[in-house]
Amino acid sequence: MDLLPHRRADHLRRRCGPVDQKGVGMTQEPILKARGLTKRYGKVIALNDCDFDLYPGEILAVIGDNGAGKSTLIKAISGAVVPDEGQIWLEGREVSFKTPIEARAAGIETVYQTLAMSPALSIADNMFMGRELRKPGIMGTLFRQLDRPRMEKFAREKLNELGLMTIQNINQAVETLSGGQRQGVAVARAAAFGSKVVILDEPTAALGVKESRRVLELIRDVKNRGIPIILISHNMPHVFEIADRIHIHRLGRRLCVIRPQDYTMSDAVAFMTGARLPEGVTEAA
Amino acid sequence: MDLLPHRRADHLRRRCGPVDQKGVGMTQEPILKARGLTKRYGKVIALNDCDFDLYPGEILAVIGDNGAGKSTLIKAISGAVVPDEGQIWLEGREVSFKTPIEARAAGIETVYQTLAMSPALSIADNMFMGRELRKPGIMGTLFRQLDRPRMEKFAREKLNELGLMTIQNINQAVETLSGGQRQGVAVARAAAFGSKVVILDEPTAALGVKESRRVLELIRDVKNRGIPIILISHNMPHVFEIADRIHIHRLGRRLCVIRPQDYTMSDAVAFMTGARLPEGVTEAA
Amino acid sequence: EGVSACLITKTDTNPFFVKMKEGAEAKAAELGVTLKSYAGKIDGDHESQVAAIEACVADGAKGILITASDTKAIVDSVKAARDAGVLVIALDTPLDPIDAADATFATDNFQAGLLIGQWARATLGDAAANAKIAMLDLAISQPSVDVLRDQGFLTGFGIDTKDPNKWGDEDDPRIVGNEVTAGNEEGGLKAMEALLAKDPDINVVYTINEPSAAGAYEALKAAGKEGVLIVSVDGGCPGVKDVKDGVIGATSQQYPLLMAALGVEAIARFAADGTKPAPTEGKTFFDTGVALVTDKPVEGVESIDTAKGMELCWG
Amino acid sequence: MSNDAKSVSSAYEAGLKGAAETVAEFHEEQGALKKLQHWLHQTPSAVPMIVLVVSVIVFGLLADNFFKATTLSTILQQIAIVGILGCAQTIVILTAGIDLSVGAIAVFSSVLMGQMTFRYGIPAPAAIAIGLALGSAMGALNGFLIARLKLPPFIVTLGTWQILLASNFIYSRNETIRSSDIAEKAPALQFWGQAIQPGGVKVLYAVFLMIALVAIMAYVLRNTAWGRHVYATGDDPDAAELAGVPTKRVLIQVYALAGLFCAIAGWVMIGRFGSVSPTASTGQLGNIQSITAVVIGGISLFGGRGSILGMFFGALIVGVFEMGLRLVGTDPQWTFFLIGVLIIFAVAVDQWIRKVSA
Amino acid sequence: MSNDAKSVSSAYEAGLKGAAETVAEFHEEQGALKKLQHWLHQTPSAVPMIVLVVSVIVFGLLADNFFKATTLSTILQQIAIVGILGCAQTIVILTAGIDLSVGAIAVFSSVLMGQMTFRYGIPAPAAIAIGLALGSAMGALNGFLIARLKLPPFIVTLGTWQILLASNFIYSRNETIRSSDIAEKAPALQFWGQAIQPGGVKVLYAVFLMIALVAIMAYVLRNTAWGRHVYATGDDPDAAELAGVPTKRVLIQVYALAGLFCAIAGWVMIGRFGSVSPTASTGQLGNIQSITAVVIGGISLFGGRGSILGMFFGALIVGVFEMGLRLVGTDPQWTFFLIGVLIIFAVAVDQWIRKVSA
Ligand SMILES: Nc1ncnc2c1ncn2[C@@H]1O[C@H](COP(=O)(O)OP(=O)(O)OP(=O)(O)O)[C@@H](O)[C@H]1O
Ligand SMILES: Nc1ncnc2c1ncn2[C@@H]1O[C@H](COP(=O)(O)OP(=O)(O)OP(=O)(O)O)[C@@H](O)[C@H]1O
Ligand SMILES: [Mg+2]
Ligand SMILES: [Mg+2]
Repeated sequence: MDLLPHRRADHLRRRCGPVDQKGVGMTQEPILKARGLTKRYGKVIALNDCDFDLYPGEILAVIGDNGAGKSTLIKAISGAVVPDEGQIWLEGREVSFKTPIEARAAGIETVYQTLAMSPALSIADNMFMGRELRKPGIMGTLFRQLDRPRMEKFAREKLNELGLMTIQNINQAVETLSGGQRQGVAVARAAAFGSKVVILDEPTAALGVKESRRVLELIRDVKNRGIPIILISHNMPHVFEIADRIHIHRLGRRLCVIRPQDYTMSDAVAFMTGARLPEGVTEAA
Repeated sequence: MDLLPHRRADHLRRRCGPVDQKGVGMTQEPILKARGLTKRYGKVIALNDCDFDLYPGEILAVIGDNGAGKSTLIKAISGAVVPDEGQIWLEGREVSFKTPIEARAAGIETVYQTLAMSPALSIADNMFMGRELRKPGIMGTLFRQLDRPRMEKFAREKLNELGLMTIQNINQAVETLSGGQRQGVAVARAAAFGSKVVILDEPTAALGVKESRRVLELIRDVKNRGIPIILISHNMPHVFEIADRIHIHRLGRRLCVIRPQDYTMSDAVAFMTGARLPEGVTEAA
Repeated sequence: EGVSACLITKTDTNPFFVKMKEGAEAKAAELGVTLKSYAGKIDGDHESQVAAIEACVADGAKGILITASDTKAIVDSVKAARDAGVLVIALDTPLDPIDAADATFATDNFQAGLLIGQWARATLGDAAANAKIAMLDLAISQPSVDVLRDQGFLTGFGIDTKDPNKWGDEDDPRIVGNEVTAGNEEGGLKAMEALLAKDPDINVVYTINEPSAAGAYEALKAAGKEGVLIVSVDGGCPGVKDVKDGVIGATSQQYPLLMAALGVEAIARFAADGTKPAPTEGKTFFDTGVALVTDKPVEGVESIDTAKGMELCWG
Repeated sequence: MSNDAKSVSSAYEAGLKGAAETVAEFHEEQGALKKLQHWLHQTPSAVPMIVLVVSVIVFGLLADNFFKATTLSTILQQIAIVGILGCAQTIVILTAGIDLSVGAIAVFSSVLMGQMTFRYGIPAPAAIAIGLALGSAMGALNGFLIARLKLPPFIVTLGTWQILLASNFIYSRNETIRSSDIAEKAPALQFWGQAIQPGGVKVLYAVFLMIALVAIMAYVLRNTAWGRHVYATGDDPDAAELAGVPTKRVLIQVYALAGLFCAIAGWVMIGRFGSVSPTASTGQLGNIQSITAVVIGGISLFGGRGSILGMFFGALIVGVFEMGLRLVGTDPQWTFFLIGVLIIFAVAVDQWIRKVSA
Repeated sequence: MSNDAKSVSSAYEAGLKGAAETVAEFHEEQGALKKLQHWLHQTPSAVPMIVLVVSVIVFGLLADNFFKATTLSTILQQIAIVGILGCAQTIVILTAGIDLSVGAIAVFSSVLMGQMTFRYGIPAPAAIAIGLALGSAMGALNGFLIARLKLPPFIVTLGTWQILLASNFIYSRNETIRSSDIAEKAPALQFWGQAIQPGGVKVLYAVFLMIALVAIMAYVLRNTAWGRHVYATGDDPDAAELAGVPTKRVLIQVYALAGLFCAIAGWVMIGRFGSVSPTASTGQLGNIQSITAVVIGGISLFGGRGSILGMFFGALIVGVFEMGLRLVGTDPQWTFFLIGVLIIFAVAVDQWIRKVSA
């Protein structure tokens, strides 16, 4: 296996090869597109010349072994990590996010694997972190006072919509919530604010059966609002149930993209673990 | 629902009620038994008059909603938390562990949900934390020198047995490992040292398909060595595949114990989420 | 209703001020005056002194005895106290301007330095022209006592002090270097070691006080240079003993107990009939005097021997 | 084949139908004690407030002159500078940092203001503006080293403390500028030393300034987005960064603002002491004093928890103790001793309350 | 019905057959630079060692008298006490704590040893033993408050620092015991002030003691279970506790041992300074000096990372700088300034090397 980055002409890149010809390649332009992303952590090459496409309105699942580089990929897309090489286009325009704030401003909302919450702050504070609402009038413009009632109302609505939890007090600190409740808040935040793309990194990893089901329903809701979703998960049944397309990630790059209708879970597992190669893809470059 | 602790005569306790009569109650004496465990965190009652039984040689799965108190239960059993009330018997003798060290000395080995590793220390250091081997002879007795070669050899063997990872350097810091690799080290540690009971709290939560399968195989290996295992998991297929009995935990106490042969996954989910009550159990006391 | 008074010293760890406090307490007990003592936390700490003055005023004290850490900076607070009808007497260190206090019972620190400088030059004789001098000062913040003693010594030794408000700006090649000691044995020792490394031929050591002189002596002894001339200021009993033992060549003796006792008496008198103490004839302050203590007197510099010094010493 | 997947899930998720919608709920044990504990837990500045009230009462009983208006106003003016430095220290500690250089910045700024006027003849208001700007710049330097070079705050400010203190001594040439000269040529420097005298009790402008700064910062920290960002940065910087807080910018702003507060404290020092003195002990002790106030005020050194009001009470407690012990007539060393005991005691009480009311 | 479960899993796990057994492997980019970086990363004390060597060379070139045996032995004896206090500070900081009271314990212990002999007439060896025991007890008190009452180390030791220093002044009545008296009546107190003189260069016993303590602690921390427990406690105390480390006991032992080291430093102070002085500057500055050595030595203030050898090099770097700057002839104020710059610079270099070699 040669993992050193080799630059190839674009038309030679294995953008899903024959697998793609089975209809996965969409005729529309991708809303989010990345080419040649590379990220090294010291000796480790977490992303190795990786490509990525997300089409409007779809649920794209990303699957792969532990350490394959899935989280690094979505961090690169969402500005949490700046890739060493490679380009990203959002709606056809090239973007390069230096921070998560820039990506968010562009409409990309992310639930990170680590949730990214401030434990001592309240649920409402956390939901509006970095995009706080200010009071109207002079109190807001001059004294920059936060509009707490409005933020709390919004947060309560969103959490109720999610129906994931019965939180009595929207002002309680996040650290007093159970792991599942926290995950719910993080998902609600992303779903509420994502205008172009919502990214979820293993949103159900620590969740129980009931709570997981709720999150899947929420993902469908977001999709129905026309917003495309990137979902990282190790749960094959969930992935095959909900995804429109599945991006299989292996050794820091996209191995191929499949449609759940065309392959069995068993095939997908075989591809992602390297037990079998998808047709037309040769692992050694 | 009345959750305030009501003390009832033992023969009235719902120790699985009629469900139990279907043959789950074992004729042997439990190797680990707990009665009336209660643990409060401020206002939250994480364990509410909870009972528990583990029989020799079995794999006992514990399932329940997020926040049901599963982790608290196994922490109480393994000395990581001292219950406010209740008793625990190990092999018929009453024990009360004040620290995890005491439980370990008694042969109970635990993989906590948080893994409990020191990131900056090496794999070998972590595996032997708290039970280091000393050099033979005067270097060990007087100068208390660690026997690094022996510890490293043992660690390497155990990790190879697990086959979960190809770690090149047993002295590398745990923080340089991927999440999956870390979980592997934690499981290997427990499996290697557990002499009476091995407890695993969601050992596959963050693991991929391949890595999860390896952990399940390891659990079977441990069982084949005659050591009983407590497995907490949200993954129903895994639980139903591997468990001998399933302890269903709800609202801080044991709702009932079932055998996977007798019920469907769907039944188990219904019980643990409160959608349905097992026969003979009434939720209101 | 008894008379109450305050004593505010620069620090309460330096033996000089500890003894001053003891002298004041003894006198106060004798006269039936209630005495409360305050101090700065470190050398040069005038803010704690301001706070202490305010506390004394709030407490209704009749008089305040103060050894000011910063003679200029304290002036406003002293004025506020005097405006509130409190008698303020500067001890040891005159305020700047000197009439900021009602009276001053002080030694002249510059004079103290001058005496040991003159003595050192006379003792060395012709060798003074190429002496190697180590200057062991107090602190890098250079509080006034530090500057006065240092510059007094240099003046007495015949060295151009450049800016008299600052030590360390001199360029005379005879000065090996300045080091700070914090006025204790540890500092004296370390500073001396460092200067010896710079120039092992040092033959004159000026020290800010006797504890630092004792530290410097340890370093010299360790280097086998017991004959080096050490001069110091203070005149505490351990210091005079060191002069007697030949550790220190000469020291300028001051009289903290006397100052304190006089101060307490003045406050008692002021409380009784409102009279304020008068300065020494021809001076702007009541000079409690300074005497050079040495067993090796030299021509042209007045001195007392250690036997006399032991009689007059404090602590 | 996704039907296959659906059937897999539904194999057991069918059991979800009719599942309870609620999570575990708990009955609150009510009772006066529980309610008190809850309130104490919710109000981080309550503990120092109680300690303050108790110590005021105790000293009132022990010392005759304690309960006089002048004594109380004296206490306020004695803590004015520590209180302002405490504002600086509070915002820094809320970001899980620490600033050992606060006192040095204050003294150096006051020297700069004074020397600008007297050495270079710059008009006092301009000199003050320059001093405030330079103080902010010193703070910003700390912030730059901490946020950009990712150096630990303890070390950075330990270094800048020494650097600024030494610069202060070198630049000032040890010269104290006299009060009478300032009053004559540049009275603006002494602005905060003026007082109002309602009913004969002097209250310095400096006291009002301190209270105003505490009030403004309490508002800013609670009611503006920036304040929330300060808390979030201290709470978990990685999470805050991912959640959209520009943590580096916040850190630099916090240290620069702390520098500005220190420079304001420097200006207040001129008013309070009349003169400009490079040897002012605030340069050496200001850091420990302000940290003590912050800590007694119940603000966590690990960042993200506590309120600036607590710091204000903390400073007052120290002020009350020092004045009270002076009036009682204890030896200064005993005062140090008791302040040491107080520090540990205050934190132990705080910890205990957090534990029982958790 | 577990067959149903098995079929669910096997529905996709069949795909595992023939899966690669290896995880991603990476080719190491080899090359001299990469190897150097790797070594630097693996060896936490390497960076301070390099800084030390460079500064020795620079000062050797700048100052004539620097490369003399006596100068170098003087540097060693000047850092003897800081080095011993640094051993105490190192183990505390490795547990993610901090000890501000080290200097106070040292000075108070030395005063106790002296007063036991001179005030109560206890024979010197017994007085020393009592002093060492009391020093350990002071440390254990810190440990108790930190481990049992769970108070933050910074606050606890801030409090005990003040308490012990005040006790020291009160108890000693500010009396210094003179060197000649000690030499006459209790020479054992001055034991560490003796020296060997190979080739005319004096090397104090105190220097050997410091080196021995560093060596012993380096061995203990690396090669015993207790040492590993100290690292684990500082790294992640919750994880260490769950993994079977008695973290509370370790903490109390660490602080008590630190107290013992401080008391040893107090004994060494008597030998080195000749006299017993309650005003010794170590009481005020010992904490900052030892923390500086630890930090320049590359030990993380967040605990769990670094080696005691680094602290030793850190102390040496400061010693070399102070001596070197003096020999070059800088003013004490400038020396103070440059040490501040050095602290920041050393940590910045450390951070930079860690970053590029990560
Ligand atoms: N901050 C970091 N520093 C060093 N190495 C890192 C860092 N983050 C990730 N890595 C390494 O990069 C590789 C890819 O990590 P990544 O988190 O992207 O994997 P993943 O596919 O999300 O795995 P998982 O399914 O376990 O979440 C791993 O080898 C990991 O150890
Ligand atoms: N240290 C703690 N302090 C306060 N509350 C706690 C603490 N640990 C657990 N709890 C609370 O106790 C309850 C039970 O928690 P526990 O971790 O045992 O649940 P669990 O069944 O393991 O859930 P999960 O499946 O999410 O791991 C939860 O409400 C949790 O918030
Ligand atoms: Mg990931
Ligand atoms: Mg759990």
